[in-house]
Amino acid sequence: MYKTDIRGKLIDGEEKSLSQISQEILAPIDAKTPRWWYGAMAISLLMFAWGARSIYITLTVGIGSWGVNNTVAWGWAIINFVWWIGIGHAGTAFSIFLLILRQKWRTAINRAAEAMTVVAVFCAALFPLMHMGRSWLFFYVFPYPNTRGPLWVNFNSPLFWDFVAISAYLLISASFWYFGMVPDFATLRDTNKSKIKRAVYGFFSFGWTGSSKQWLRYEGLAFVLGGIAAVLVVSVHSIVSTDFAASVEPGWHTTLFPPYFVVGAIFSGFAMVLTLVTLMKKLYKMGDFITENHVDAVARVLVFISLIMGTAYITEIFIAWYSGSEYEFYTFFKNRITGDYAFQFWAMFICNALLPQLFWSRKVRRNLWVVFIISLFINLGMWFERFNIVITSLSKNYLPSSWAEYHPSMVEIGFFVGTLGMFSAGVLLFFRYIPQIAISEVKMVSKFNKQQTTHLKPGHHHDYE
Amino acid sequence: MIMNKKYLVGVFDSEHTLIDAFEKALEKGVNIEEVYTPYPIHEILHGMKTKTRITYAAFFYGVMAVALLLGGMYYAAVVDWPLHFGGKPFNTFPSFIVITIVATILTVTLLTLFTFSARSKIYPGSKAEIIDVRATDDKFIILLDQDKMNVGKPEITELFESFGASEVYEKETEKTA
Amino acid sequence: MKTYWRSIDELANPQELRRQEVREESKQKSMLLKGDKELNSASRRDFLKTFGFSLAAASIVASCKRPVEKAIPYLVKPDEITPGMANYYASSYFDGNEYASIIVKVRDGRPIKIEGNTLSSISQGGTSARIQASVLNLYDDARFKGPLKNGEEITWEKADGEVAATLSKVKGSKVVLLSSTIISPSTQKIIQKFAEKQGNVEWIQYDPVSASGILQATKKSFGSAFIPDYRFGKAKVVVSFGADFLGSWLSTVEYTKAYTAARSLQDGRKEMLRHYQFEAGMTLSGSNADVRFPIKPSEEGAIVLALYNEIAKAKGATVFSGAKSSVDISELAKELLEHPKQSLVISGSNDENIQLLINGINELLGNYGETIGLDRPLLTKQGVDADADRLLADLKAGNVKALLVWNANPVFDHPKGKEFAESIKKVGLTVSFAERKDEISAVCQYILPETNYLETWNDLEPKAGVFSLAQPTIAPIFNARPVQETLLKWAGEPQKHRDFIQNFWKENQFAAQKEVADFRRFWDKSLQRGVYETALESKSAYSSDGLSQAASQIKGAASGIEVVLYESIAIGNGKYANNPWLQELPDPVAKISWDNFAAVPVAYAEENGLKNEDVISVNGLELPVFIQPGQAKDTISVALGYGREVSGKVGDKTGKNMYPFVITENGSRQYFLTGVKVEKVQGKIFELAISQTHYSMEGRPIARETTLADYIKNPVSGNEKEAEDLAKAVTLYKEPEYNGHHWGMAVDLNSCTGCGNCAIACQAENNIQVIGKEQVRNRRIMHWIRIDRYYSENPENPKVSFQPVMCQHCGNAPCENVCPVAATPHSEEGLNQMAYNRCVGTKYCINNCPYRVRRFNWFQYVKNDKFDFNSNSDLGRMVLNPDVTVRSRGVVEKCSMCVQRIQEKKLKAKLEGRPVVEGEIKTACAQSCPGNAIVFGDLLNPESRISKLLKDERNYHLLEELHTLPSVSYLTKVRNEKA
Amino acid sequence: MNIEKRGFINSQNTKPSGMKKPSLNLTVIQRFKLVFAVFILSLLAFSALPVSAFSQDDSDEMIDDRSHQEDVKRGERFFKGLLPKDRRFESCVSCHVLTPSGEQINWNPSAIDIAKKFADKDFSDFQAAVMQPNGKKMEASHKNFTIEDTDLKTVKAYLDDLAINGTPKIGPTVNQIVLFLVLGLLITLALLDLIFFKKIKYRFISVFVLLLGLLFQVKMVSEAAIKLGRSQNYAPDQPIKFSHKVHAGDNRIDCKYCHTTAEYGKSAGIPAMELCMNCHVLVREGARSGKFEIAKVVEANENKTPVEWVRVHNLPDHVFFSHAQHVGIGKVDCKQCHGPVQEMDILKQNADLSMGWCINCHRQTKVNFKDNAYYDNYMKLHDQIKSGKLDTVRAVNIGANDCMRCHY
Repeated sequence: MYKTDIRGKLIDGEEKSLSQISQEILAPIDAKTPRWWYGAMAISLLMFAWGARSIYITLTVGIGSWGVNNTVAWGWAIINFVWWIGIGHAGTAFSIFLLILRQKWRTAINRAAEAMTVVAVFCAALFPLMHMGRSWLFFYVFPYPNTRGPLWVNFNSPLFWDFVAISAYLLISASFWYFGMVPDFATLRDTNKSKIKRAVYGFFSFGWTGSSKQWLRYEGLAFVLGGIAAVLVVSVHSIVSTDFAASVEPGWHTTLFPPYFVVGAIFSGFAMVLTLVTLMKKLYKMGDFITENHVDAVARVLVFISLIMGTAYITEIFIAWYSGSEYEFYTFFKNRITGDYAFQFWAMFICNALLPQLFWSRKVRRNLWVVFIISLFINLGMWFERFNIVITSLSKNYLPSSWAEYHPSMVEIGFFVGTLGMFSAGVLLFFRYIPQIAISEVKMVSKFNKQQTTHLKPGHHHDYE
Repeated sequence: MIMNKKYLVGVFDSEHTLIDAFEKALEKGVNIEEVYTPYPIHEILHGMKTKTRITYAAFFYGVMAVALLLGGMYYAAVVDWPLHFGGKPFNTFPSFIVITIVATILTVTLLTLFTFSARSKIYPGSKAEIIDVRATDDKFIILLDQDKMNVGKPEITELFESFGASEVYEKETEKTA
Repeated sequence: MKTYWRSIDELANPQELRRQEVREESKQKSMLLKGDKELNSASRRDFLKTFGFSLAAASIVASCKRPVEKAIPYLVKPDEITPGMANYYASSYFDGNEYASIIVKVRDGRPIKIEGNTLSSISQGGTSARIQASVLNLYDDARFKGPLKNGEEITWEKADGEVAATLSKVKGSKVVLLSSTIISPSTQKIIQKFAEKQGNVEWIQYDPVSASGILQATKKSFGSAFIPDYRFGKAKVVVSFGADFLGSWLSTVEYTKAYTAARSLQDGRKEMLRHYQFEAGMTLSGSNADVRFPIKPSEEGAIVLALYNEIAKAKGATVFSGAKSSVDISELAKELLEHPKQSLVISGSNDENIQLLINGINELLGNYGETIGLDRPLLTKQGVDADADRLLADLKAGNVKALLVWNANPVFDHPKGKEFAESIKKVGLTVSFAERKDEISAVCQYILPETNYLETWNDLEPKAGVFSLAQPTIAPIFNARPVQETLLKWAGEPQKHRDFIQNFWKENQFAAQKEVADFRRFWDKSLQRGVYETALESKSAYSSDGLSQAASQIKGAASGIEVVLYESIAIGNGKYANNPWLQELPDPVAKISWDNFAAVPVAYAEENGLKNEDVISVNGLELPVFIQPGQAKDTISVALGYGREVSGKVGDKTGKNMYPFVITENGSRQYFLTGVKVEKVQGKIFELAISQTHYSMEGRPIARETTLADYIKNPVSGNEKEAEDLAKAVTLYKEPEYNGHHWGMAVDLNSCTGCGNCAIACQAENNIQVIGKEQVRNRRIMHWIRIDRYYSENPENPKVSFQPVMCQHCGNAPCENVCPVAATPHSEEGLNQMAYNRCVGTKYCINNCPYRVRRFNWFQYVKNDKFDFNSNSDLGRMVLNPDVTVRSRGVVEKCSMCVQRIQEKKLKAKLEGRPVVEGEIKTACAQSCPGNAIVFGDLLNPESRISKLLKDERNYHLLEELHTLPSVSYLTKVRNEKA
Repeated sequence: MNIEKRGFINSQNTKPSGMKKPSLNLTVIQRFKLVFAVFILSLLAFSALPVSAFSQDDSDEMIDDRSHQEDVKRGERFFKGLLPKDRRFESCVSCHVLTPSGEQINWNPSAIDIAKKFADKDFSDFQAAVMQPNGKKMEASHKNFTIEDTDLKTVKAYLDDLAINGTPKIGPTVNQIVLFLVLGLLITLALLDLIFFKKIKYRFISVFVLLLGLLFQVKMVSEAAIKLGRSQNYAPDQPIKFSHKVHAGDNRIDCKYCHTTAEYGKSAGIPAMELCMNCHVLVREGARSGKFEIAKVVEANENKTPVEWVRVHNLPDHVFFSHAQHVGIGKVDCKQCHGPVQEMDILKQNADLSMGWCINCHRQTKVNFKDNAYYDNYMKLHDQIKSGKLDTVRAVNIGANDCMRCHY
């Protein structure tokens, strides 16, 4: 069994009644929308508009408007796809892994993480769709009975696996997130003053009453979903990694990729969670629920994962040398560590393997600004990691005659900025309209915050999430 | 068909008082209609004696999905229209595993969700049968059907109040049967 | 090789019939001559592409219906035409420069592909890139649509009347017919007739890049001006001084055929011709040479003289004193002396003195009559440079009353082009017979366009006694007329050109032979074969007159930087600069398309801080820099033929015109310039469309090579890795088995000269789109077969390897596994298939192809004003092969091993109830390869040529260690270096 | 604690006393029923709408003369049998139709055909043609005609007008669009009701309407999408009323007599116009069509203007199909793909020509494996037959379903 004091208090500040918890968490929904929100939203929408324009150009003019070529056929689109998917890993990782590890402190963060997951996976899904030469025929990927024979799909293709995995991940993480919110919507429905809000949230609460029958099935559902989604967390990014690992490209064709990608995804996801959580803490005064201890815990996880990342990088390089394959050797030693793309490699290495080591220091972990900046750097480093994987391997592969450089075009950059805008707009909407913290779960753990655990009899002491 | 029902509603302020009252009432043989709480309380779920077989359903879905997926892929790739890809045999079983895992998870999740929705009546447009609106905020509600509660009303009121119920009131509502 | 012929009556069919033929089946696949209805369909499809699936909803709203397509039958169906089936007609190509006997593939009335005619003793079934691309010239928008007078349309009758009137007015005064070299005996007769009628006619043949030096030298050595018949096939040692005989010098296809045959090591041959090359820039010949000496062009004379002296010394002939050679040629002389009668020394110089010394060397070595024939001189270049200069003087002096220009364009390609333009404007009557826009037509009064060579009859005599017939394969598309008919009309003998040729042959060729008694049969047979040869005897005898004078005039090396002007492989002398296929063909050595550039030596670039795409000013002309390994010290090479002003939308303003740099010395034009002032233009960048940026193989076993000595010792030498890879190959799965056929290809790297013919042949056959300079620069070239070029060893004089790479049709194709939508599975016959219509464009296959042979349609290249090349006009799209789908935006494409040809021939075999015959099916690249480097066949047939090549010790598969099991294999290149 | 004091809002059914009157519920149901009925009725109404609902626009700019315009209108009325009032014979339009004939062939020349034929001819020619019929068929139908010259002149004016302006345009099929939009509206309404109005008590009805509407829309869209590339049963009107039934059925002319290249060419070949004349040099009048249609063939030959047939069997551009392979080598009967052509007056596309149709035929069709020496190469299959592993070789066994058999 756990001891809550390992992580410090779960809820800071004065002792809160249940009703206070509801009110404080739901405050942003009823509060006047702050000015900065409109500003941020406007910027996000502008970014999104640029992205929409880029997509429009891509659809009407063609992928030729990008910087990709016959040698480097995947560019920013795939880098960004993997990056977003990685970020999108945090939600499920938080909910599932921390649930399995019985970490109570996740309750304050998992809602935000899951929301971020859904938005990030949406952003991610846009890239493979739009980078298709004929994206309007994307439905060819579905193995549906058709009038062509029927002509099925290629079950060997990692892209098909990817397609299945991403759609599954999107659907599952979205429903996981949503069903987690149903009791909170019900709270909103029953406590809000606005008629419209009551109606809307009432609709979204799907008829939740909080009866014991509902809670019972809800618990069962959480148990089942949690159990299988844990597999998903590992499988999705493993499958994304097979896009690379199952190919013959030097630097891609490696069995290290699945664990490396999964860990990397959790790394970037946690970093993004940290970014968001620090923002929530500052902007929405959720400091009582998201305590320094929470930030500290995430930072500790990050420092651990960072070590794994560093090991992975070094392993890759070692294997490239040890394998004796001249192609692998060239890719790692002449096109990553040195060569045209050395900057990207070292940016990755420093941001991901070295910088997070600062988290060993408690002082750093407790300084919100430093944590925030490091989390941004990790996000950046993870982007560079994907750049390294995608571009360096493609640009110089087997036949030197076809070696070519890759430079992103404004359309590609615009597309990426567009998804950043979409992400931030999504997150802003989440801040504004959805309970940022899982109210019922916080209420449930709030009792562990109090010192009056005497009431609980040993026989009754269960874990029930 | 619409008929009116009379209920007795006990309102509690804390989980502990609720559990105590709940267990006492059960001891006394009170037939408790339903308990509404802001978060799940295991003692209650246990005490209400309702069981969920959602986990079994999920397992069944999983088995079904694995069989269907493997069968479907085998049919599509080997039986219906075998195509040569990269010198591999038609039956590329290892490739099928990947899809089977993920698609099974998806199927299980979705079907379990639908099952949950159907059984718990949690679906878009479903109407909440709210007994006391505070039950989703900070109150713990015990609901008793006056026709079926086995024990007299004053007795129960006294019992609840003795365990710290903040309020006990009667409620008459229509219920579609 | 089967022969094909067309009935003579065919030509009698009216033009309308042709149009109908074109119309009839063109709708099968291509996007040609669409009626309004079909245009609607196209717009519907574009709509679909833009809005995609949402269209379906829109279709409900718009109640969109399938477009109505029309089927228009013949009124009278010609016997030989089956809709949808191709006909092949023997014909000949000659553009005033290059000759080849060809077979024209005509599909539904449209010539769509040029193939080589194997019956020709000259081209032997080979073609060059320019000949392959010539079919597109037929469908060039820049062609004149009808006769013009001062830019206004005019009828033929009126034009004829006016010109005839003017001509009769100036009868007696000088009339000049300025033409390219004309090798048609019947046309020469016609010109003669015209001259007789007109009186004072001077006929000047003008070659932009002439062989004047050779002609003058042979005149002195043999008494008559001619170009000898160089027989590379008989030589053991070839020494070339600046003559790019594989690329642009004289009869390249013939030379390539003979050269590669003499170097082939197939079928157990163990000896090879050895090739020495002295040159400044890295030419195609130089890159294939076994020993290459980078020299300044001004050094050439002294080296030739030294070589002459060395040989003369050994032979006891007179030795001349003169400038000192900068290269030690004693070893070379020794080797030449070891191979008397089996060596061949040539020079590309236009300096009569050098050519005289070359003649002297060849005579001393006893090469005449052996490796150099005198009985069949080459007739394709007859222009003497002095004639053009005299014409200019005459024009300036106002001596010329009328000027008729036929297939000559001195305004562009003469060093004094501007002066030509100015003085031509002053002539009383100027007529241009130009087929398409050019600089000289722009200053002529009348433009009486001639027909394209594919629209007209002709007879040619490329070599003395070797005749070749050309026949029309399509009725004239525009209101054009053969010049021969025009001249006949003006000569007062109006008749059909065909009738004239037939009569001419009846009187001459037919009369001179005895085998065939009936002229009709003689004619039909000749027409069917396309070629006809008679035996001739040489009467020439060598005389060493003028040799000592020539030796005394040899100058030593000049100091300073020299500019070398050369004809590029693709553009040549610039005549067809408006051909987008040629513009986009990367230079085989520099791998640059769409521009000419200043090729500078590596050391020079380092010294002066130059990078690729920097700009230098060469005697005031700004040129982009390209650092060319192997470029001789202190030299800069720049291609001629670029910088056209009036050629059409594609050719105009691409590159810089270098013809004004040509100087005239000793009466002939010299294609190099000494003492050039070169400056870097600071801060300026000129983007070049470079399609290969990495030169080195990085030590990888890609284009494998060995030396002849090693090869004889151990045939596996250079290819040791193959056995190693095969030994290491392990697989989980069974290796794929094929049923019926397994198509494969072998490329003998020893025979590939890198000429680029295959790339254009493939482009014509497979509807490959032109994408323009910017996209080539973006590394998006569409060519299905690319020729990789690698340098090794010393960058100042590197060894060069060429390797054509197309889809390898791997048995374990990595691309197939990764396509999610099953758009590229493997066929039962070993082909790596690509179903364009299924492709959604994930581009994963491109990434997973270790050979990088897959091409993506980054844009809509057809009917897109942003890509204003041949596919943007109805006329230009006539060249499309109806059997090959025109790919849309967003799909991947790649080499299909010409599956349409495989299917066609399989169908034929099935109809005839027989197995496919070995050699029956040839891919476009293999069919016309001048080096016979590419062999296609059935790997399941143990008797096939390819199965035998596969057993050759030199055979290997590219990137074998990846165990992709390619169906394409390569044969190690063997260099005949001196041990 | 006091509920009211906490500011709880009484939502539906939450207040202990807040009970609804049953009558209200009934009205809601009734309203719903009403809406539903209206919807069903409108659906029926739209699907019953005639396809061509729009009348022809006369372009007045073409002819200024008002009396001429009146002539045209009178002529139209006459042609359509509205004039004269005491008409004893059939209206012109009853035989000479204005719109395409549809499924059944109408042997009589259509109005536009006649209009075009006489557009550049004098009235006298027209009059002669109408009033002094030539040929048995025409004599039979025109024999009792008594038409005033003035009337006939207006008819000619009308026909000339028709020749210039063409037949009335066919309007789009509105019913589908409306159906789609109505469905969209219903979905929106259902959604709004679910969230805000809550007028319908039984929520599953809204949910049901929502889902059903969406499903139906998806079905419409996907069907339309599939139809885009298909045209089974396509039977366009041809410029000449050529009946395969008459030629191939009644007169038993072999398919390959006209479609000469079917056995060795890529296309079966649309016969050259001269081929028609092999028979029609003699046969100048059809039993049902009279002389009008055959005259077109003769004219085409005389004027050297080929007939522009409407192509019935269209394969997409990216499909290669060779008749030689199927007819010449595979010996596939024409009927197998083209259907009972000998029974078709108007030729109609029999198969859907979908890829699946091709593929499935290849899976079943047996290959003439032993007799054609071409297949000698297929050693492996021969061995399998010998060893009894394979009883017959089907097209699919020799790679007929490879992509690059048809797509390249």
